[in-house]
Formats: sequence, C-alpha cells, structure tokens
Amino acid sequence: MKIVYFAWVRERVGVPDEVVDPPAGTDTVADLVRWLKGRGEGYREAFADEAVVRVALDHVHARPDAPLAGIREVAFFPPMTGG
Amino acid sequence: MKIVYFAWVRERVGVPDEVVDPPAGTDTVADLVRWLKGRGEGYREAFADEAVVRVALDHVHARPDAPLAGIREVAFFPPMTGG
Amino acid sequence: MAPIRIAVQAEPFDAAAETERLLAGRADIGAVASFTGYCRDEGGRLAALELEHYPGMAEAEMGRVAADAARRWPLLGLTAIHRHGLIPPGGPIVLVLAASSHREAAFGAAEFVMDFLKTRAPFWKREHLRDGTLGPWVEAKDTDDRAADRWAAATSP
Amino acid sequence: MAPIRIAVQAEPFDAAAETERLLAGRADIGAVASFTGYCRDEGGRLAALELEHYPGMAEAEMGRVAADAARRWPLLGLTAIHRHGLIPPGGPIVLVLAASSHREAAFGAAEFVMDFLKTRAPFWKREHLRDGTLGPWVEAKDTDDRAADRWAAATSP
Repeated sequence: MKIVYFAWVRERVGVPDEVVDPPAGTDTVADLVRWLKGRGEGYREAFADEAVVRVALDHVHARPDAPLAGIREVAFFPPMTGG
Repeated sequence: MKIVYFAWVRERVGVPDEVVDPPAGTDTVADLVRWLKGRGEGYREAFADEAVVRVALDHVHARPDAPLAGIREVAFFPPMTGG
Repeated sequence: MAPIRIAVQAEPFDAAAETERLLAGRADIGAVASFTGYCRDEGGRLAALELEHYPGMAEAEMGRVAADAARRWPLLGLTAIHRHGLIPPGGPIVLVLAASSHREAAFGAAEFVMDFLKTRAPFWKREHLRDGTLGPWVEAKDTDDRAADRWAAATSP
Repeated sequence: MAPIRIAVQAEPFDAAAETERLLAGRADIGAVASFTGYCRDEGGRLAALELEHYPGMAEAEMGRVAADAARRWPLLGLTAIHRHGLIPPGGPIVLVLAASSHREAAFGAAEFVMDFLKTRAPFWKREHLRDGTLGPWVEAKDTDDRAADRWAAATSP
C-alpha cells in the first residue's frame, strides 16, 4: 500500500510518499493512523491532532472509519486551502 | 416642460419627445398623465394601463404622486428590460 | 469608496481589458467576479436584439446602482458597461466586474448590480426576427423583480 | 450534461480565451458568470504564494464538484482551472466560468464551484515572505466551510 503526504503533514512525516506493509488487523484508516504513530516522532507530530488531518483513499475523500481493503493509495493532508 | 417617451410608449404617442405647457393645477405626474390622455388617441393608448407605464423626473425614477414643480424633463416608458 | 466605472456604448466591450484596468497597479485584489450577458438566438428565431436606451438617465441609474453596491460590500473596484443598438445572436450586451479582497463581496456585488440593472436601468429590448419582420418589445419578467426584491430582505453583510 | 473542462496547471490561464472556448459555435448562451482568484500581497508582506497540490486527485475532485454543479443547474458549459507552484502577488490562481441561458444558473454554479473548490480540492497554500523567509502554511477558514455548507441547506433550484 502506498501512502502519500502533503503540506505540513508531509513535512512532519519527513517523506512525500512511502510504500508500507501494515500488520494484519489494520482494517480502517484509523487503524493505519494508529500503526503509523508507532513508527516515530515525525508521525506522532503529524497525527498529533487526528481530527485535523484529512484522508483520501484512491483520490476520494474518506473518513477515519473507512475500510482499507482493495485500496492502492492512501493520502494524508491538512484541510485544503486552495481556491 | 420637456417630455420624452421610450419603446412602445414612444411608438403609441407617435413622437420621441415634445415640449408641453400643461394648464395650472397640473401638479403631479398623475395630473400630467390625465391631461396627456385628453390630447388624443395615441396618448390614450400609451397610458391605457397607467399602472404599467413608468416615469422618471430629471433622470430619476418617480411615482405617480411625485410633484412636478421645478422639473425640466419628464420621461415615460415601459418596465425596463435591459441587462 | 471603490473606483467605479460606468459606460453606455454601441460598440462591443473588451472584458479582458476591463479586468486589467481594474487590477492595474494594485495587489490587494483577491477576487474578481464578472458577469457577461449575451444575445441568444432563441432557437434560431432571432436576427438581432435592438436595445433602446434613455441617454443620460441610463448612465445615472447605473451609477446609482453601482454606488449602492459599493456601500453594501467592501469593494476595490466596480465596472458596469451596457451596450445599445442592434446586437446579433452571440453578441455581448452587458458586462459587470466586481473586485474585492474576498470572493463573497465580489460575487454579491456582481449579482446585486445585475439584478438592479435589469429592473432599474432604462434599457428596452426589441426582437428583430430572421424572417425580416420586427418582433415585439421584450416583456419585463416577474422573476427579475423578485431577484431585485430579495436584496431588500437580505441582511446587509 | 454541460461540457465540462477541468485543468490543473503551473502556467497562467487566459480567461478571455477560455470564455471564447465556452461560447464557440453556439448562440443559446445568454449568461456567463466568472470568478478569478488572485494572489494578494497582504500589505506588502508577501513575495509569493506557493500552491502545493495532489496530482490526479486535484483534477478528479474538481471534476466531481463541476459535475455536481451541472446536475444542480441547467448549464451550457463549465470551466474550472486551478494553478499550482509559485504565484506572485497580482497573479491569478483560480478561474471558474459558468455558462447558461440565464444569469441565476450561471451565478449559482460559479459560486457553488468556488465554495467547494476551496473546501474539497486538494491544494495547500504556503506564504513566501518578502524578507526571504518561508512563511506558514495558510490555515483553512471556518468561513469557507460555512460557505460550502450553505448549499446543503439551500433548496435545489
């Protein structure tokens, strides 16, 4: 599974993207975030306020309880400020 | 006092503008319309439905009870359809 | 008060040049909302629209509507141009540009100006038909009066 | 369904050319509402805005917002272009054009698309300051969420 990060989430994590292999039982976005936070200080900072960070699954906005089954690309980013 | 007419009001009256000298007692727009309707068939047709015809006094929209004192130019026209 | 530009003219306008004029020399404008009204061919029935206007009052009334908008929203510029004469299908009739720091004011002012130009500016449309005859004067629409009336009900921002 | 054109690009757009493209070969369009968002200099503090985006999703999400608008209003064309990269003060960031027979649909759709681009399209702004330093990421505004939310409350026209 590929994960991509944007804006200050990317800066805190320290990489723009990575391929990860989370353990069995990582079924939802919330599970994935919990596992990522165990991977180091940068991740903990990026997801310090989980309610703020947004997620998209295969280019579609999603919620923390969304299932990851069949998803190829997960994206984490701050609230959008375009326009 | 100059009167100008536009669109179908102009066509019914038969002239685009004219200088008139209404009698004493022609104090308001409504008085002027009443006097004009006595001047001929075209005027009666133009003002057949008085509620529809709009008036402006010196380039400012006005109502039938507006006084004519000091006014140089009176305009009669249908509801606007620009834009 | 925002710079206001009003024009009533027979010739077409250049929306891009008018936008450049609004923006020229300033970098505090974050939003420009614009509206252009065009002559429709009405399913092929129309050869042209003829726009009659009341010279002098047309400019004055457009200026009053624009000044109302500039009092109501924090604008950085407002342009309203209305054509008169014969306008073929596809030809532009009216242009409104509203500039502000933020989009709410720009959109609000542009809509407000269009709603009141329709119901207050002294212009009258008449149809010229493809079969060579002169069609009727276009009738005013109740929906235009209602569109203008809603601003009286709306709370000033 | 109205022709929809979506673009995400680094280079500036040409609003006049985009409008011509919408109008080309048709005379049933009576109204084009447009919105252009520009980089403000924030009182001289700003050297540029940097716009980061999520390639692929940016286009997809803008397309979804545009399709929503085209279902909601009787549109004859809809264009949305968003730039990324470094944009200096005065430079254009986003363009939305909505074409319809009548102005209500054109204005409504243009506002709707802007409100949802702001809150749903994956773009992030960061300030580059005149003193050469990198400023903060721009924070999302509650007013933008409220602007988008009002469409859920509004009755579909």
